[in-house]
Amino acid sequence: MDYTLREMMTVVAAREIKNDDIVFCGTGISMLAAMAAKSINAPDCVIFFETGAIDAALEEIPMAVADSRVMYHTASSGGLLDAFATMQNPTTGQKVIGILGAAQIDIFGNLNSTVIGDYFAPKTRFSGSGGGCDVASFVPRSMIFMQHEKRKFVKQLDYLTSPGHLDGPDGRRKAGLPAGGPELVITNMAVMRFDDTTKQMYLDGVYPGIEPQAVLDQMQFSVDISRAREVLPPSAGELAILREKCDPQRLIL
Amino acid sequence: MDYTLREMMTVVAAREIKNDDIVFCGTGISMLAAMAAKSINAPDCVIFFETGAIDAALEEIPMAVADSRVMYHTASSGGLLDAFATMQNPTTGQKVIGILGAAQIDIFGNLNSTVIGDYFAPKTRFSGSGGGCDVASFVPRSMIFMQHEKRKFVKQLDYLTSPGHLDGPDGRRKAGLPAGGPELVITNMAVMRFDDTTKQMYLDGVYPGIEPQAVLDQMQFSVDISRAREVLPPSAGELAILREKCDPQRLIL
Amino acid sequence: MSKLAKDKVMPLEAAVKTYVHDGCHMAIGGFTINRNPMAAVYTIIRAGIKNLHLYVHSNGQAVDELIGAGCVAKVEIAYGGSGKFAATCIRFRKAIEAGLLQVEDYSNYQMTLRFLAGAMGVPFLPTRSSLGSDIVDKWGFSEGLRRSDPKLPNRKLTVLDNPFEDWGNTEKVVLVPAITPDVTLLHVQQADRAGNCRIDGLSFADVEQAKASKHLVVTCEALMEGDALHENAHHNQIPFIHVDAVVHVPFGAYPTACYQHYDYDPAYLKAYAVAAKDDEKYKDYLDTYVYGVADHQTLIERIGTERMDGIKADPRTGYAANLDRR
Amino acid sequence: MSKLAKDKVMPLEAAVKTYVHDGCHMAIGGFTINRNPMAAVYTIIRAGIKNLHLYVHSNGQAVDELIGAGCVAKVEIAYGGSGKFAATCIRFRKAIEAGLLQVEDYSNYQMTLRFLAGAMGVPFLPTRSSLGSDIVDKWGFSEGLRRSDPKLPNRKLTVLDNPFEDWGNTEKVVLVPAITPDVTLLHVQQADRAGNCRIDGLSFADVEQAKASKHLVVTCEALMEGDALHENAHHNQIPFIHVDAVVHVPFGAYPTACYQHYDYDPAYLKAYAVAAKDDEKYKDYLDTYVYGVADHQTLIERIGTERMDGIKADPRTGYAANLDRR
Repeated sequence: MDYTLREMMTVVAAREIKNDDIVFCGTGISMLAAMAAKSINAPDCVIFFETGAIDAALEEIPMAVADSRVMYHTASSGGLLDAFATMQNPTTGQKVIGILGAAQIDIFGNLNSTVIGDYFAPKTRFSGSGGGCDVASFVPRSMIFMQHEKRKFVKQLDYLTSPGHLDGPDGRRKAGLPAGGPELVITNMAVMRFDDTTKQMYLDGVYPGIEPQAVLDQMQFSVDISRAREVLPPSAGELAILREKCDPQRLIL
Repeated sequence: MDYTLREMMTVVAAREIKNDDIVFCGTGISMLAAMAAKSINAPDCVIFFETGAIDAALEEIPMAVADSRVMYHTASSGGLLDAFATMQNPTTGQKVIGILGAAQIDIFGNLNSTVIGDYFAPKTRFSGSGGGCDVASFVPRSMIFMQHEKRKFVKQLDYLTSPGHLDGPDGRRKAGLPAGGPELVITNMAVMRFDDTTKQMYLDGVYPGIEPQAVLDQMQFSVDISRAREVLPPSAGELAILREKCDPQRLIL
Repeated sequence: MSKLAKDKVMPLEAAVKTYVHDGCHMAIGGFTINRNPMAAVYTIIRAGIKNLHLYVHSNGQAVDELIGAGCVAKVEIAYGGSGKFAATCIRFRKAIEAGLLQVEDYSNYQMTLRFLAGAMGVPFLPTRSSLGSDIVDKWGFSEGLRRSDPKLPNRKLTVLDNPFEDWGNTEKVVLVPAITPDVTLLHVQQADRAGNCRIDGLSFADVEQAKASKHLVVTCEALMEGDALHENAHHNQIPFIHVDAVVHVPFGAYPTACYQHYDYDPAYLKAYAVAAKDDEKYKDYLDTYVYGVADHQTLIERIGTERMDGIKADPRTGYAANLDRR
Repeated sequence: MSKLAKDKVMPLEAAVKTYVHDGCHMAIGGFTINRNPMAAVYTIIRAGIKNLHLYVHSNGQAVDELIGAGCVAKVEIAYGGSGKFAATCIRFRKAIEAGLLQVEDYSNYQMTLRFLAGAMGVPFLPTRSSLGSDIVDKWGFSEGLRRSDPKLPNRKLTVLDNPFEDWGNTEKVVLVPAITPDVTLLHVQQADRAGNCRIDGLSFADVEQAKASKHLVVTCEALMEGDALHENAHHNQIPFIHVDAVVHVPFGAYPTACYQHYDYDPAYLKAYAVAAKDDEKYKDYLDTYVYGVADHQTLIERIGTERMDGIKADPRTGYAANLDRR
C-alpha cells in the first residue's frame, strides 16, 4: 500500500479520537485528522474550533480555524469566549481532546510556538500561542503533531508557550493547572507517548521501515525506546476516505 | 388641574430625564416615568432593563422587567450580563440614570429593599436587591421613588441593600465604588436632593399645598428645609400623555 | 446518557426522576414572570422532592411554588418577586419570616456572574457591585454551614484590592464564587432532539445557568425535527453538548410568559397571589392546580381554550396585546 | 457625535480621520482571514497614520498590512497568522525580527478576556490558562515602559492564589488586565444607521472588542434602512449605544472572507504572501493595491468582476463552494 507520511500521521491521529470526544482542531493536519476520524472511526465525535464553532459539518477542509467553512451547519456558532469556556468548563472540558503543533517540544511535552532565540530579540518569530496555550492548559488529553527534527525535539525550549507536563509528574499540579497534558506526539517517523510515572516522552511506535535509533538521531534528548512497536499503516479504506472525501484538492495532504 | 400624587411623582421623575440619557427602569412607577419622559421631554432617551432589553419600544406598560413587552422592537435583546456590563462599563455606564425604590432610605440615600428587623430573623422580608444594588453601585446618577413615611425615612437602615453616598462625601470612594450616587428622592409629598458638600439629603421642593414641616414630620431624621421651593404641578399636556398614552389601563397610576 | 447523544428526548417525569433528587443543588431559568420552567417545577412538586438547594437571580413564580410546596431548604437569590402580581413572592416571604428557609442574598449581577464563573470554569469573577453594602457584610450561610457542605464555597464573597493598582480607576473589587449546580431547568422556545436550543427575546441568564450546570433539563415549546436548528446556527444559544434531557412541553412556562408564544396569565397569577396569602387557600390551590392534575397538559386543559386563546402572543409584538391585566 | 444619535452614517475617510489618530490604541475585529475590517485598515494606511498600539487576539491580514505599511509601533497579540496562506504573518515576523515592533504575547483566551473585562468595566478577569508558561514569566513590555504610558496597566498579568481555597478545584488563577482601546474597527454583515449590528456566523471576539472600546467604527456589507434590525432584535449582537460611526462598505472585509457574502480570495492572499517575503515586491504591492487605489470600491473594481464572482458565497453554505484554493 502506497501512502505518504502525512497520510500516516493523519490516520494515526484519527484513530486516537473516540466517539464521545469533543475534538479541538487547529489549522492544517489536525483538522484533517478530525475529519478523518468522523468519517472512519468516530462518526459522533464533535469537531470544535476556538473561534466558536461547535460541531461544524466540514464539507470542505478549512484553510484556517476562522474559515467560513467551519460556520456551516454547526450546533452553535458563538465566539472565542464560548469556545474557551467549553474547554475550561469542568463538565464539557473533560470531554475535549486537543490537537496541537509547535516549533519546539521538550521531553515533558511542553511546546514552543512563539520564538526561536531570545524572546526579546528573536532569531525567528512564530505566530504565538493563539489558542494553543489555552487548550494545553485546560484539557485532560491532547496530541501533538511534530516534524521529527533535532532542532525541534529540544532539551530546553526557547520559550514555553503551551504547558505539557511542565517539569514532571507533579508539574501541572504545582503550577495550578488542571490534571491532564499531552498523551501522544505524532511525527513523520514515530508515535511518542508519555510515561505514566515520569511523564517523560517514550517511543511508543515507529512507522514501517523506520528504526528506533533513527528516531533518536532526530532528537536532542534521549527517550526510552524499549516499548516501541511498529505502527499499523493506513488501510486502503482509510486512505480512500482521506483522499477522496476529506481532502480531494490535497490542500493539506 | 386635578392630578394624583402618583401622577405628580411620575412627571417629576420624567422631567429629570434628558435626551442623552440611558434610563434604567425597575417595575412600576419607574417604567412609567421613563415612558412619560420619552413621550414628553426626552424622545431620544434610551429605555433599558436589567433583563437585557436595550431601547425597548414600550407600546404597553410592562408588569415586570422581564415582561415580554420589554422585548418588542429593541435595539438588542440580550441577557443580564449584557445589561449590567452596560452599566459597569466606563463609557456607556456614564450615560445611565438609574431609577430605584426601597422599603427604607437614610439621610445619605442608602437603600434597604431586603428585610425589616434582624437579617437573620426578619420581621418582614422583601424581594431583595435584584439589580438595585448593582445599579446603585455602578451608575453616576440615580433617582429614588419613596412613600413619605416615618418608618421608611430612617436614621439607621435595617440592611443596606443598595449603596447611596454611604457615610458621606467620601463614602463611595473609601468603599471602592465609582463616583456618583443618588441625585434626588421623589416622594408623595416632596422632592429631596443631596447637598454637594455633605451628601446629606435636603428638601428641594414640596408639592403644592404641602408644608415643609409636614414633610419633616414623616421622617426619623431632620434635613435642611431652607432651600425648599414649590414644585411645578403636572401640566394638562403631561397628564394627557400619562393617562391616555402611557397607562390607559391605569395599571400603575 | 452521554451529553453527546443525538436523541435526548424523554418524558418530563423521567427527566425529573433521573436528574432531580432530594437535596440536590438546582438552578432555574427565566425571570420573575417570564419563561420560568413551570411544567418541570410542577413535576418536581408532584414527585415530592424535598430539601432542594436553589440558585436563582430574579425568579418569581417558579421559586415561590417550589417553596410553597415545601421542596426547598436553602436558596441563594437576588430577588424573589413576581412583578406587579407580588412585589415580594408571598410563600418565599412567609417561609423566611417563619424561619423555614435559609437564604443567602446576592445582587442580580452577582448571581449572574456566579453562573458565568461556573460556565467558564473559574472559581470566581469580579465586580464593583455591592462594595459598602450589607451584601458584603452579612452572610446568610454561616462559615460553619459552609464548611459542612462540600458543595458550598468557604466564603459568600471576598473583597480584593486591585492587583493592577488603579487600573480601570478601580481600587477594589468584590469576587463572587462560581456556582456549579447539579441540575438546571430551562424552558426555551425551540430545541431539537439532541438538545440544541434557540431562545427568542431576552435570554436572561439561562445560557450561563445551563453551561454552569452538571446536568441540564430543557423543556421546549417546539421540538424541532432534523437539521432545522443547524440553519443559522448562530441563533442557537446552547449547543447540545451541555444538555442531558429534552422534553417537548407546549405551554411549559405557563402561567408565566413565553415570548412570541404566549403571555403570562394575569388571572392565574392574581388568583395565585390571593391563595398564597392564606395557608388554607394555598393548600386548596396546590390540591387543585398542582396535585390535582396529572401533568402540564391536563393543567392547560383545565384552564381551558378560551383563557389560553386570550394569552396567545400577537405575532407582531410577541405578547398578547390589549390583554386585560388589571 | 453622541453615541445615542440615530444617524451615524459617514464616509470611511471621515470616520478614520475622526476616530483614528497617530499613536492611538486600536483594536481590530475578525480572525486570521475572516471578517477583518480591511477597507478601514487600507484607509488608515492611506491616511499615513503611524505609531498605533494594536490589540488583537488572532488576527492575520489586517495586522500584517498595518505592520507592513509601517503604521504600528506596538502590538498586544495572541496569534499573528493567516491560516495556510501564512502560518506566521510575514511582515509581522519581519518587523519583530528586525526589532521594529514591540510585542506583548498573550493567549487567545486571555486577549478575549481582556476585551471582555474592558466591556464589563472590571480591571481584570481570571483564567487558568498559561500557568507554568513563559506567557506568565516573560513580559514584552518592561515595567518601565508600562509606568511611562498611562494607557498601559502596571503589570502584564498577575497570578493569584484562589481566595476561595480550593473552590472549583483551583489553587491559583492568572488575572489578565482589561483593555479599553481608544477605537475599535469592525466589519459586520448588517448595520443600521444608528449602529445596531448583526453578525452572521461566528462573532469571534468582535462584540467584546466593540463594547470595551471608547469609540467604535463599524463598516457593514448591508446598511439596513429603517426598523429592519428591530425585528428579531435578539439577533443583534451590538446595540447602537456603543457605536460612533457607521460606514456602508460592500466587500469591506475583502480580501478576507465575510460569511454568507463572500469567501476569502486565495489568489490575493497567495500573491500577498509572495510579495510580503520581499521588501521590493512588498513596496510594489503597496503602491499598486493600497496607495494606488483611491478607495475600497476602486480596489474591488481593479480585482474585477470575474474574480469577485468567483468568491461569491453559496447561499446554502455561506462560502464559495469548490473555490480553487490550491
